[in-house]
Amino acid sequence: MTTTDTMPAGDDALLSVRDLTVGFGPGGATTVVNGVNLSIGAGEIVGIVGESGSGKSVTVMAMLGHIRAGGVVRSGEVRYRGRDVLCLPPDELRRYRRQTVAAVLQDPMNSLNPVRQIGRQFDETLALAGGRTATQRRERAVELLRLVGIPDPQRQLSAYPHQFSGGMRQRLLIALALANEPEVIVADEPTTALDVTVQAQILALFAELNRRLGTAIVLVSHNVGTVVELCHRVAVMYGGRVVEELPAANVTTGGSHPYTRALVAAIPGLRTERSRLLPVIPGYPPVPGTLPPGCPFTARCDRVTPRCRDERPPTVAEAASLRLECWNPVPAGPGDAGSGAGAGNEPGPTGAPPTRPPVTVRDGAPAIECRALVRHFAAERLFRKRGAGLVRAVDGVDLAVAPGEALGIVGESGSGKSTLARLLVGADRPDSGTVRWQDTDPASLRGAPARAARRSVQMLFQDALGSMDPRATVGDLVAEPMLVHGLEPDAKRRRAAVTELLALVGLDASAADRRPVEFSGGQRQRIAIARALSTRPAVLVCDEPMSALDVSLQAQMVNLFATLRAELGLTYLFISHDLALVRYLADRCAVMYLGELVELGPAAELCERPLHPYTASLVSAAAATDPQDGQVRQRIVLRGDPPSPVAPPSGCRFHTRCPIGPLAHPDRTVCRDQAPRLAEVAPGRLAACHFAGELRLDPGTTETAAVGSTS
Amino acid sequence: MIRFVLRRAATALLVLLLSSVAIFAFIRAIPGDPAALMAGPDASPATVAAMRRQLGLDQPAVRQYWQWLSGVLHGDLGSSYFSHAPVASLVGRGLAASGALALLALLLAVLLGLLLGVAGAVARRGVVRVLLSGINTVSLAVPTYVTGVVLVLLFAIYLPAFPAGGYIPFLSDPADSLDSLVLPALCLALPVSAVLARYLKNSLVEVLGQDYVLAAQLRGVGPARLLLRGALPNALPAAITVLGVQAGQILGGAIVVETLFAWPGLGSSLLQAALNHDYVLIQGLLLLSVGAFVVIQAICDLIQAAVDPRMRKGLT
Amino acid sequence: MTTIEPSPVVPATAPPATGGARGRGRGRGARGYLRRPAVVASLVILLLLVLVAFVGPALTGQDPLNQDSPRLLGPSAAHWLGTDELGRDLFTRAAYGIRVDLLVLVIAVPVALVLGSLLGLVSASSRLLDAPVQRVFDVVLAFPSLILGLALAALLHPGVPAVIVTVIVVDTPIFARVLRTAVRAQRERDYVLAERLLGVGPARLYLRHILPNCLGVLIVQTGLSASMAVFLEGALSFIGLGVRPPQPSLGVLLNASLTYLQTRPLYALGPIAIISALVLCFTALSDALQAHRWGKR
Amino acid sequence: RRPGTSAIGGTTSPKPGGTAVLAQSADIAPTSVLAQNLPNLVLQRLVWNTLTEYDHKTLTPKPSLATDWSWSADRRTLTVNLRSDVTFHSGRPFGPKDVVDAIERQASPPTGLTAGQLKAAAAAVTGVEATGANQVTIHLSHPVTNFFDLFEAMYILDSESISDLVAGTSFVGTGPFRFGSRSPGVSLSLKKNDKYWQSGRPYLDGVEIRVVSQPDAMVSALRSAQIHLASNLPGSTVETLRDNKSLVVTALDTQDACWYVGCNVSIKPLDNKTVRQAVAYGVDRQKVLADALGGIGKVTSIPWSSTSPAYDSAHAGTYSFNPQKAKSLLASAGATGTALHIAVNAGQSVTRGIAEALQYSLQQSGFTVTIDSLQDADFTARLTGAKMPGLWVASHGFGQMSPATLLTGAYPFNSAKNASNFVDPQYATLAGSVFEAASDAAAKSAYSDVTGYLLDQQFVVDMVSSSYTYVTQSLQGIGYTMLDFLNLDDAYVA
Ligand SMILES: Nc1ncnc2c1ncn2[C@@H]1O[C@H](COP(=O)(O)OP(=O)(O)OP(=O)(O)O)[C@@H](O)[C@H]1O
Ligand SMILES: Nc1ncnc2c1ncn2[C@@H]1O[C@H](COP(=O)(O)OP(=O)(O)OP(=O)(O)O)[C@@H](O)[C@H]1O
Ligand SMILES: [Mg+2]
Ligand SMILES: [Mg+2]
Repeated sequence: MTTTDTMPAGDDALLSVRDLTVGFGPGGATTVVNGVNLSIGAGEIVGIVGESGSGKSVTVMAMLGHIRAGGVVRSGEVRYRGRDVLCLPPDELRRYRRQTVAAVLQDPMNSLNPVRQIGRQFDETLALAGGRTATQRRERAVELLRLVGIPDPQRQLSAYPHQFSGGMRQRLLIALALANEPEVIVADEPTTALDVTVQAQILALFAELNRRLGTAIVLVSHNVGTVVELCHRVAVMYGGRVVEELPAANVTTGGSHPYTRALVAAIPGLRTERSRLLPVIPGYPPVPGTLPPGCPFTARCDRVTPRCRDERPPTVAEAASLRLECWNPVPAGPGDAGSGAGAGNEPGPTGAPPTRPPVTVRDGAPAIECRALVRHFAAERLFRKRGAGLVRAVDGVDLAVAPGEALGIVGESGSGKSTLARLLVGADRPDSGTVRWQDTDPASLRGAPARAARRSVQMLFQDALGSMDPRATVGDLVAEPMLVHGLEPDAKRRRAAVTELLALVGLDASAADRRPVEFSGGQRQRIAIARALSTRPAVLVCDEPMSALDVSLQAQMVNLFATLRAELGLTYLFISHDLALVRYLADRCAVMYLGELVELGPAAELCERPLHPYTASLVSAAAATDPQDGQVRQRIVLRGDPPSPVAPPSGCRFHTRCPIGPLAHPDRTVCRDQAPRLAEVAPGRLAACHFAGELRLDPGTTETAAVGSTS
Repeated sequence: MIRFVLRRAATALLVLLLSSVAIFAFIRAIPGDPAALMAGPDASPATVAAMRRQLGLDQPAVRQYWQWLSGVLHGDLGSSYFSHAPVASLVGRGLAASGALALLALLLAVLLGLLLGVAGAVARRGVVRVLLSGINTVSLAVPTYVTGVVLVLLFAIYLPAFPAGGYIPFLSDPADSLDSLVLPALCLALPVSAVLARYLKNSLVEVLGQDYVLAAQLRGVGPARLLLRGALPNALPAAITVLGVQAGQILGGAIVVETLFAWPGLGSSLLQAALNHDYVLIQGLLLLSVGAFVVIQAICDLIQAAVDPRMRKGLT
Repeated sequence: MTTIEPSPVVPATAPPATGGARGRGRGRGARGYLRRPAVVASLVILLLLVLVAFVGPALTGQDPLNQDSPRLLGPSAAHWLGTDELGRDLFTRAAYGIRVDLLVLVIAVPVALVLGSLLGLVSASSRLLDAPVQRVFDVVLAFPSLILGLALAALLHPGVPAVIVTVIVVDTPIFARVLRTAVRAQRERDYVLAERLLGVGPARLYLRHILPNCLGVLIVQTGLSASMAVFLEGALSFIGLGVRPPQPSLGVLLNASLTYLQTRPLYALGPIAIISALVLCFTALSDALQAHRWGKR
Repeated sequence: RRPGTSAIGGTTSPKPGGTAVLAQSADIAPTSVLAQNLPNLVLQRLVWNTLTEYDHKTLTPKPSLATDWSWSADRRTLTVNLRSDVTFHSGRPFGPKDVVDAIERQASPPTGLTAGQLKAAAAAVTGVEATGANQVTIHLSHPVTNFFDLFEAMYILDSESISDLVAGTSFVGTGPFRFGSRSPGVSLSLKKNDKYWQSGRPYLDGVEIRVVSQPDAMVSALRSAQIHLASNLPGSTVETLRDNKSLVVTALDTQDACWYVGCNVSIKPLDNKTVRQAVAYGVDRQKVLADALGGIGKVTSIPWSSTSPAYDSAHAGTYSFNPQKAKSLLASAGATGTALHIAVNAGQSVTRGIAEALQYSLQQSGFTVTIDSLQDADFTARLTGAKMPGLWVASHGFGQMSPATLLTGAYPFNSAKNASNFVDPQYATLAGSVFEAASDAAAKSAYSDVTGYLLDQQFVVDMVSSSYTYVTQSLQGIGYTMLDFLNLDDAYVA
């Protein structure tokens, strides 16, 4: 073990953060980034992982020369070509941002100007670099949209941000960052809202940029798998410090820091044991400003030594890691996933996480069901309606969820998952088709009965904060449904019930008096759950409830979902782009493509043996980033442009990208001419494919998978 | 769009009809007698009665209303009691004068409002902030009838750059016409610009804190562009609503300003007609004012929809 | 049903406040608001004005209606602001004028605020009532405020009550309209959908959730309405239909002073300064309240 | 100096050409050209002429369209010879028929025109006939003391264009200026009458009359030399202009504006003469004159101004401000502390000042007074309908000429029906004897009687005999008639 220099990458670094300390609050007293060192060499891809609030965003923002209002740089600098970016005069800073670095911000929903057409926003960015005529800029914009897989780019240039799905907006931001081919791209959670296939595509895009143009990339992510796949080097942040820095390849095999290990262990994979709860890191990340004098991870670490509490560990170079701050590192060795941290919150006698409580799917009328559901969006234009610009967001979906069942919905970004969820809970009205809740048609109800019926079907939003009145306290938010439905008319008992509910989702009673902004992302999501539960619902529809959470929070949430389901007999409809998560949580899984269901079947089986080629591509992508999956797998990267939802392809909608369709087998005209129906292919398994089950994903038989795919 | 215009036009007609009843009843509820006024203070009651008969004021109100309305429907707005000129021609002339004034005032108000609002939102230096809020406060606080007199004193008498009042039709002498517009338009614009600036500043401050502004900034977009193309369009809808509402107040302010500057516009005509109880003329003028307001509201809604695509839902 | 152990999710004893993108300002609540320098300054000025209004006359020992002094005197020890064209003490009249304008403000603006907010909410929440209410407002808003004031003054007899009613009639639709726009913007937000899905009824949704989130525009408009009320009072006095003479009001004083703007500019300065101070205070208070809500400097 | 008009200024020699711009606060009112009405004071003498015009000092009629005239011995027949060289603007020659028509119009106005204040004098005419190419003979039912007042007020209109006049689209007369164009409510422009019967006149090429309703605006326009003449500015405003070197303030020597407090005697306790006398003692005339009227005029207790044959300075000084006296009178009438309303015309800023001064002095005299601001139309309607809430402030004219004109034509004093609801046979008799007095001596004693009666009854409490004003900027040689009509025959722009 040797103590290393604070500047490990030496002076050949393109961009380096040195000893950066940033504080917020009056005088910057609350330290959130505490002496961070990080450097990016030219053409290097560096990943930053860590729990929520560990200072990742603040650090990468500083690389762009930006500190959010209220923040103070207490010491340190960000060096680029010998100059401190944080001290650049405004016009030089602007030049630096135009030519050198580009950023993808963390919040895709709000990072595009809502009143400007996408095309204009691209044009503006492209014009900043100069040297292109208006037509060239337009061509480049189209090219960029195509690059990130936005269907029908010509048309989309005149659309406004609100007309895009969450994942599409995220891709637009990425495209904007690529626009002027910067030297460095700083991407803060660029793939959180993306489904696995698109995510794979974006990662491939990054990789290609890096290869072709030597673009350096800083990738911040919760998703360890993604980081490992793409990056050369990974920095693990905790409590405002980089606690470990290691080559990407070493991350899954186990870092030396207990925190790194715990982080990796918390990720559900495609092979995770479904009968057990996920291992989680106990406790919470430290509150900024109250950092202990020693190692910040002390409170949650199972390898604590007496020094840990009082002395900051020195920065050393270890065998497996480039840089490490730990008094008692985990000895190098292959992934004993459970050994690093608490190996699960409450280690059972065997050291494995507790078993997951059993659940039963009940018989009877479906808790929620829809028939031939259709929702088309018209493009809103002021003066003319160009063409029949109908976006077929949901185009004839049949689905039934039995009481007590958990159904997962996965699918490409923009395939209509959110729209379907909104239709199912009655937030939006279908153009045709019906929704039934426990045999009643909510559309037929008005006024008070409708509100009463609502009680049984609740929704969790992707953006938990946005779904809560910013001015209300948590107590009010949770108590309100009980009040309006008359479930708990007595104020005192209502308060008691609120405390009980908060405890159920693992929150302290004192949380009731605070406002949602004062909580971390995971806590907000729990508040949202508590609120949904306070109506005593039968069905919970969750629209990507985890995508904004870091892995350890995600694991906690997943466990919560699993426990609540057993406890309350809830029916789940669980939308996610994380196949592994869906596999772990759901009984059955539905796959959507371009507004239609293409496959439906038991979750585990579906992941083992997908029937539809699209599902197969999803599974392959998920497997490729599965950090617990030791094998290197072939990944099916879909070819061709994603089709426009305005004019979906004829016949099978997937045929333009299908690895076993007319692209690979020109004789298969049936795919082009005839739309396959969702039919039972095997017992309990439905697929809408003329050649269902043909594409296999066994590790050995990569031959078939190679059709129309690259690695 | 076309459906929107048609629907708005239909409601506008309804509004006009209803407001014509309201205006008719309202105006006549005000105590006073135009006949007495016309006959003069030394007139005998008999003279006044004759005058009433001549003006048709001895008829039942419903009958008077019906006669007026049927006239209006046939395109005849009646004649002023006092000048005997057809209301339509008086309104037309007033419209020309007021239109010029209102347009320039609106332009000035928007420019000044934008300037002050934007400056207020981005000003960092304490001195600048104090100065801006000072200008804003004075524009808000000092009533038009004072600003008018002060402006005239300063720019027409001590520093004779502009005429003290009077209207010169644009066609008769464009340069002089513009000269004569400057002071009244400025006077009218100041309070409106102050209101606009306040709303604008408020929403701008909110918008400037949004992520998309930050995102653009991090792309290296310059401050001017960031403000004008990035933030401003998002802040405009609130300001446009206020401007639309202010449109009515512009007319109200115009009464004072036109009176102060001897400007023969709708405002001063309205005040004179109201004070004289020139019923037919008031009815015509107020009807026009309501009509103009309805149109302005529709235009505001359209502008809002043009600026913010999310507002387009209700339009089609 | 088995009771689950809370252990798997580890109860948060001290949940950290993370990701607070919106920093919190200095202290929350009324206390923090009252500590802002702008607020302190405004309140001090307002207090001074109120003091002048209620204690001032006692200090000078003058009667605002007494006409025994020589006319148009300049400021002196006996007459701090001089005398008017009828020989009345201007300081005392200004003090009484402040009372009148404060009375108008304190009654008319809150009434218009409440009434306008209710109507704005009704209009924004009910598709059925929206068009009628808005069209009625179109008519009222299209009426120049001065003409409304003139008519109301004639109907109710000129005086403070007529001024108050006029301010209410003029301001109510403005409040209603700005609120409606704000409400409609709020309605697009996710939390409204969430509340609705929870089964929250429209009354509760609008009053308890949307309205509090729209307070910003109402605050701004309240500041503006205060200045507009002063203007309207003066404009009505300008055409002789404001408060009942010989009662002083700031508008009356200002009007009377206009004749002497050249010969005795100091005459006008008093009322202008007072009105400006009033308006400045109200706008500063509303600005600070707005900033306070957003946790800014 | 030309007969019949009082000319002011004229220090430099006249210079022909130029257009004079005149401003007045309200639009001209064509329908009241038969009367003396405020908005037409500037207009009428420019377009039309009268038969005779009074000398301002002696009140003797001087020739205008009439060259000479003679009374019969019983003063019931008047023979008038007319000028033969006069044509209307239309080119039609002026003749006796036009005088016949004019007198008939005064007696019974055609539809659309309101009656003039001298209707009673015209009504006494039993016949008018053309007795020669340029002569008319007028027969009266009884002697009429104020007959030349009728001539002073009676503008000779063109009978052929009365309907145009009523519609305000064209004015045809014999005066120095012809109708040019009119924009109702805004302005009227007149052009020089090249065939004016006074040779070499007018000097001006044209006149523009503008409506500027705001006194402050008028002052600004005047000071920035946008207008040449501002008419009837409030006294307090005029007062501030006195020191201005470039402006000339002319207070008309006719003293035709007498400010008074009217009493509606149908409202208690104003039905009591003693209370009304208390009011007369309770008003501070000096203060009204100095503070509200800018010092223009003279305090008085009688309606007659100093040019009137009925004027008597002893009478004029009958009442002066005496709060003690007022209080004791009130006490004797048992009306101490009576609450009174005093109505003012909100449209006139002057009256507001007067009312405030009055309110204070009346309060000191034991009254409790509330001021009611009424809009113009309401005020006038209440005035002519005799429905005032108690006291009111207004001004009346016609004090400067024959008292009969005031008693028969000025509405506050009309013995048959007046704004005060004051009806008394004795008053009617007294007024009649003034009107019909056959000799100067008889007239003289009738004047004295009626003045004494008015001073005793005080249903009209006169306060200040004030004047209209013209404020001019580089306009020389303006004149005006005894009824205040502006005369620009000799005016020129310096
Ligand atoms: N504007 C701000 N005012 C106050 N505190 C802030 C501000 N921005 C960030 N912080 C605090 O700084 C700490 C680090 O924030 P940062 O956004 O860098 O976290 P992160 O690692 O990106 O987390 P996440 O994964 O949730 O995005 C957090 O505790 C956060 O509460
Ligand atoms: N308000 C709208 N107006 C027009 N088009 C819309 C609107 N909302 C959604 N769409 C379109 O409908 C399609 C489906 O959107 P949806 O949000 O349901 O996708 P999703 O499956 O949830 O995607 P993601 O995983 O990216 O969130 C997209 O093509 C989107 O552009
Ligand atoms: Mg972050
Ligand atoms: Mg979605």
